[in-house]
Order: sequence, then C-alpha cells, then structure tokens
Amino acid sequence: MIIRNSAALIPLILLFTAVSIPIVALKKKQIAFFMVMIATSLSVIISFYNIFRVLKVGTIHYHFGGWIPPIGIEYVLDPLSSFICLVINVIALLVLIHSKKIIEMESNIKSVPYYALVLLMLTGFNGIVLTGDFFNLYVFLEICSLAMYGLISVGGKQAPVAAFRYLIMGAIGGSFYLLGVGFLYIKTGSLNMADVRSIIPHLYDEPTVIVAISLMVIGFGIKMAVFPLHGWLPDAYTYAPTTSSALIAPTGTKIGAYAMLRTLFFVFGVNYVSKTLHITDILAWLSAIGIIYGSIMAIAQKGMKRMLAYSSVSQIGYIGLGIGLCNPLGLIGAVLHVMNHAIMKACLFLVAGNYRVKLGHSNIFKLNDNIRKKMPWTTAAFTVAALSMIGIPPTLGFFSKWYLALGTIKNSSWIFLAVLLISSLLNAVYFFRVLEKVYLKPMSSNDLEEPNMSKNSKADEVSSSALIPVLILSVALIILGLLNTIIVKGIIEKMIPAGM
Amino acid sequence: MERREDNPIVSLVSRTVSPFIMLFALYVIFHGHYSPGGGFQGGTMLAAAFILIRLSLGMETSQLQFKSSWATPLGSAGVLIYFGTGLVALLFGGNFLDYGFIPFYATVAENRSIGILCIEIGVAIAVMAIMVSIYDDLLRGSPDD
Amino acid sequence: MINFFLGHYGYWFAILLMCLGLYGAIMKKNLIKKLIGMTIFQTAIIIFFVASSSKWGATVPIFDEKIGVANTAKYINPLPHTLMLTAIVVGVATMGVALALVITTYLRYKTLDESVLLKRMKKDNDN
Amino acid sequence: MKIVNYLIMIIFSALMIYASLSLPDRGDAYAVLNKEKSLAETQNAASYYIHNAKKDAETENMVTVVLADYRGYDTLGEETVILTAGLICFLLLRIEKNKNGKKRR
Repeated sequence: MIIRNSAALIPLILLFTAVSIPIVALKKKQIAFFMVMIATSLSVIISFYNIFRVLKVGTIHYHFGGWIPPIGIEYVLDPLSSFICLVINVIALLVLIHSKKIIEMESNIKSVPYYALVLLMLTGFNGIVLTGDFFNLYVFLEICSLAMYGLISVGGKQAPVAAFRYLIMGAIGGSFYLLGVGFLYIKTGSLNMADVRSIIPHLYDEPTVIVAISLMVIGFGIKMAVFPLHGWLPDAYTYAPTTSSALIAPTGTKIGAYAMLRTLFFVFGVNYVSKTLHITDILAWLSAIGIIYGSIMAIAQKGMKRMLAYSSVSQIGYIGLGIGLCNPLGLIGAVLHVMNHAIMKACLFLVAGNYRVKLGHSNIFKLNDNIRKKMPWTTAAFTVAALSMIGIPPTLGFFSKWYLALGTIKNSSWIFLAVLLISSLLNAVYFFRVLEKVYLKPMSSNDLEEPNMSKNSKADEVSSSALIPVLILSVALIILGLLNTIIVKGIIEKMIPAGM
Repeated sequence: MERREDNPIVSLVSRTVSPFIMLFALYVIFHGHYSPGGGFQGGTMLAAAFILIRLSLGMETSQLQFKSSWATPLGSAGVLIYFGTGLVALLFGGNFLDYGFIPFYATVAENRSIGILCIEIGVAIAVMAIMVSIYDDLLRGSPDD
Repeated sequence: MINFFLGHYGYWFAILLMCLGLYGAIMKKNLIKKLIGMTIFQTAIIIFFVASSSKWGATVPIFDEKIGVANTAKYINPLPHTLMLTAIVVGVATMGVALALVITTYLRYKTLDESVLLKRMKKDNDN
Repeated sequence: MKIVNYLIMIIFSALMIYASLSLPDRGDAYAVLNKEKSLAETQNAASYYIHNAKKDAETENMVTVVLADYRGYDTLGEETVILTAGLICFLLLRIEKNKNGKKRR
C-alpha cells in the first residue's frame, strides 16, 4: 500500500500532521515539536525511497480519486520533481532540528500554530513540486504563500509591514498566474500539464497563448524574486524570525524557479519559448542584472541577515541565468545551484541565528575575533558556506558555477560569462568583509560586552541541537562538491527535457 | 471593549433570526447534491448565524453558544473528516479520495454519492469554525480592547 | 463587427475591473485601499472565468431528466464554476490574513499610510 | 516611481486587450473548451463531466461532483487554505494567558 501510494504520501503525511497539531497539542504544547520531527523525518525517508524508485522504473503517475488525467488530478514523479522534493525535505528537517531552542527562546511566538504553519508551508512546497495540474499548482501555491506570510509576520516590530507588502505582491502574482491559467484553459480546454503539452503546438501563433505564458512567467517571477520583481524579498527575510528565514530563504524562492522551469520547458516546449518567444533570453538578461545588483546591494548592508537577503537576490539570478541559457549545461548548473544555494543559504541563516542567540545582534561591524574563539565550530561552518558562495573549488558552489560557465561558453554569450566572474569577485568582497572581522579584528576595549557570553576565553558554543545541523550542512557542501559527478551523471542528466 | 446598552429589538431580532439562518444553512449543505449549494456556502451561512449573535449580544454572552477556544480545533477536525474520508478509501485499496472503494454497502456510484456527502459535512464544519475563529481573532486584536 | 463586440464585451468589462483593481493595489498609499484594490483584482478574475463558461441557451449544470446528457450544449460548462469556488475561498483567506496583518501593523505603528510607515520603519532600523 | 507604476498599468491593459482579441465569443457552445475532443484528440474534461457526472456519482449537481469527486484534491487544498488563514490569525492576534497569568499577544 505504501509502495503503491508513495508518490502522494509526502504531502499527505505533512498535511495530516499539520492538521492534527491544533487538536493533539491543545493541552501539551511540547508535543507539537515531536510531531513535526516525525512528519519531516518520514517525508525525508519517503523522498529518498521515491528518488531511487524513479531512477529504477522511470516516471511515476499517481491519479487522485482514480480518475485518469484530463478528468482528474495527477501527481507526476520524475527525476526533476523527486530531486527538488528531496532537497526541500532534507533542508526543512535540519532547520527544524535547529528550531527547537530558538522557538522556545522567542517569547512572542506561539509554538502550536507556528509549527502547524511550518508543516502547511512544506505541504505547499511538496504539492507544487509534485503536481501535474495547473490549477492544483495554484491552490498549493496559495497554501505555501499564505503560510509564508504568517511565518514572516511574527518576527520583529517591522515584520507585519514586510509581510503585508509581500502579501500584496504575492497575491497579485498568484492572480496573474490564475489569469494565465484561465486564458490557457479557454484556448485549450484542459488543465493537465501533459494534456496541455500535447495540445499547445496547435496554438503556437495565438496571441492569447503568448499573453498567458507571459502572465504565468510574471506570476512565478514574483514568487521567485527575479530582478525587477524582488522588492518584497529583502525586508521579508530581514525581519522574519531566524527559523522562518532559514526555512523560507533556501526553499521558497526555489519553488518559483522550479515551477517556471517546469511550465516553460516541460509544458510549452523548449524551442517555442527560446526560439519563437525569446522569454528565456529576457529571463537571462534580467537575471544577469539581478546578479550584479544583488551583489552590490549586499556589499552596502551592515546587518548580516539583510546582506544574506540581498545575496539571495543575486543567487536567484544564477538559477534564472541557468534556465535562461536554455542548453543542457545551463540546466545542469541551475539544478545543481538550486541544491547548492539551498544548503548554503540554510547554513548561513542558521549561523546568523546562532550569532544572534549568543551576541544579541548580527551586525557585521560589531563582530570581532572574540566570537571565533568562543564559537569555533559555528564560525568554521560559516567559513565553508562563504567559500562555497564565492565558488572556491572543493565546495559545491564551484561546480554549479562551473556548469553555468560552461553553459555560457556553449552559447558563446561572453557577457554572461563576465557577469559570472564579476559576481564571484563581488561575493568574495562581501563575505571576506565578514571573515576579516571574524578572523583578524581583535576585540577592542570599546566593544560592547556581549550579554550572553562568558568572560573567559574558553569556547562557549551554542547548544548541540543548534550546532549539529549547521555542521551537517557545511560538511555536506564539501562532500557533495566532491561527489558532484555522481549527482550530475546519475540524476540531473536524466532531467533534461526533450528538444533541448 | 466598551458595551453600550443592550438594545432589546436588536437582540430579540437577531436571536430569532439566527436559528432560521442555521436551518437554511443545513438545508443548503444537505441539498447540495440536487441544487446549487454545498459545504462552502452552507458553512459560511452557519458562520454568519454565529457571528450575528456575536455582533448583537457581545463577546461574553456568545461564548455560551460557541466558545472561541474551540474554533481552531473544530476547524482542524473538519479538515480531518475530509482527509479521513480520503484515507479510508486509500486503506481499502483505492487511490486517495477514491470514494468508490469505501464500503458503504451500495453500488459504486452510490458510494461516491455518500462520500461526497461526508466531505461536504467536513467542509461545512471547517469553514464555519474557521470563519468564526477569524472573526474572534480580528475582534480581539482591535485597538479598543 | 457587431457580433465580435457582442461576443467580447463581457471580457472587456472584466478587464476594466482588473485594471481598476491593479491601480488600487499598486498606486494607493493606504494599506486598506491597497487591500481593496487587490480584492477587486481577484474578483475581476473570477468574473472573467465565469464569463468564459457561459453558453447561449444553456441551463445551469444540474442534471435534468427532460434534457438528458446527450447534448453538452444544453448545460453550461461546470469546470470554471468549480475552479472559481476555490478561487473565492482563496481570496477570502488572503483577505483575512491581510486584515490580521493590517491590525497588527496599526497596533504597533498607529498609522496605515505607507510613506509614514516606511519612515518609521527606517527610524526603528537606525536605533 | 509613479511613472513606472503608470507604465505597468498601461502595459497590463494593452496586454489584456491584445489577449482578448483572439478569445472565442462568449457563450459559444462550440468553442474549444466546450467540444467533445480537444485539438489533440484527447478527451475534453468539461464535456466528460456533463456526460458522466450523474452516472458516476448518482448526484444531480455537476458542480458538486466536480468539486468533491473529480477534482476533490483541489477542494482539500482549498480547505487547507482556510485553515491556514485561521491559524495565521491565531498566531498573530489571539491573546493567550501565560503561566504567570500575564496576557500576551
């Protein structure tokens, strides 16, 4: 039974746990955390199982209610969706292990609805990744967006304003997508992605279809925070509580990227979007601008979380560029960068959270080398993640950029290659700015005494539940970097859509 | 919140009208198979009946009718009824939400009809409870409180 | 020409409403007005979908013994109605969340004007 | 900034008018979305619903059948959306009593 339904089990388990938390944890609030742990661990196990099964037997279809696709809703489990599912669930599990102490400390967060919302958001993510139906994608997009607004809004004093601005943009983006689906439905009479794929070649010249595609791309672009539509991102990530930003930053924007990849290449066809409509060219150019813009803005920030938020804008640009290059190497680079960025952003945000726990702030200019002596492991993890962000060879960050660079060379688009190189330099500037403070700047007398730090020079690390996820993530960056050929050959090369 | 003098006309009329709204809401829910209607519409009407009492009699009195702390668990229970109907189908060998497999001891088509009724009830409970809960929370957050 | 107009004016009204809603959502400074604009936009999309489902001379999609089901032109298209039931609920949920956020904002900053809010947020950042 | 916003408005309305020109007439019972077969000769969902809703689920109201059975998973998602909204209002606004009896938002 489990084998037969394994394609649909992940969202169902997460949804079931999320829905039962408000009932079960009514009297004892501590149960909520353990239920979350069980649900996310199960979903990680099932996603591992799914990916091996997909690699063995090929694409799996699951029909809800037993109705065959154009009539009912189906889930499609192919290498791309199972891979993204795995990345999301593993990152979520690690961040949630880290969250235990943090949520206990934050006094204004009610743990029961908070954990229920976290699981609902993960349900939404997994649903978007697995679904093969346009309208079902909209429903799950709204679930995860709503949960994201809620998770952001419980942060600092400014958080509700940031969440409201995100809500307006997100709701408009969702409505654009719905409108695109409406146009597409009126022209094709179908909502199933595979069905639309077979119908759409008859309609390539229709203005309605062209407008529908552009509306959907704008909708996903807002969720993904591509350059001119990124306005909501820096505020939302900065003011959100640590756990929320560490959950949303690695996964939230990737979902937009995944949905864009799936609709553009797997539904509308590679040749149509690249040769006829040139949407991918526009996307590549906007992403290139976004890479440079995000890096420069990140240099100008003084808070670590805000710096990481702007760096997200720039890293999303890499993924957009990989999609926009529209060749196999660029796609490999984009998918590898999805994984890479998810791991390192989660690691960096958790490190920022750990600094916040111990120092009470994460202002870059107030950091000094005392913190390295006190928190050696956290700082080491930060260093590895920063090196990966810059793209120093043994880490995973190097290899994703390597495939992107090969992609630009194959298209002979030298400007994009230059953008990649310049942005690596800019990344180096803003991360070495932090590393320099942490490793070289001695503690001066006029530095404020940190409230939660002991005076002597003994190591004073955060608790193990907050440290272990950070270490796992940073070690994973190196190990996966060394194993990148296995991942690329074994999984990612099987994802390349037909006609690319 | 500051409460003005109870107006007897308002309280009497709302207390009289509210049960009839509920009755009509139940009709809408259970007649959704044969006429426009169903869980969402009926659920919002039920919520409207509760909110009418809350508006006219105030928060404290209306707690006797429907406690706000029960609202969120009840909403969860509504979603669980829906989910459980799908899950039972899965356990009896169908796909998720395949009501034809639920053993109601009727033909497959009638099984589906009964399954639809079950989930309409779940939807109605969830929508009703959550609407009331949102209303209560928004009212509690008002600056006058 | 007149047939084209008669066939499309329904869509154009929906599009006009969408433009009005988008105007409110991106141009207005007051958070509540933004919210109203957003709701108008969502409702206009619902109207657009429902307009697309109509068929001249057809009846509501409820099975009728006298009509039978052999000819699909006798019933209007049930699918857009179903989808829009979902979209309405999503719109209501979004509005509930937005109102909760607006109330929290007002409790903390005592204003709903966006430019004033941004100024006060900046002041909070500097402290 | 205001000019950019006006520009967005103008582009949006132009796009929508452009798209509406090739839409089928409203009320056309023989448009693509109402046909028996789609352009690629696959089954059209809407006409299938009209033909088979009564037969499949013993229920007269086709919208109910589509909502709860054919596309039931959407409806589960939509109910979850409502629950999410309720939980967010709970998270943001509900006043709970602490162990010390102190109220908190």
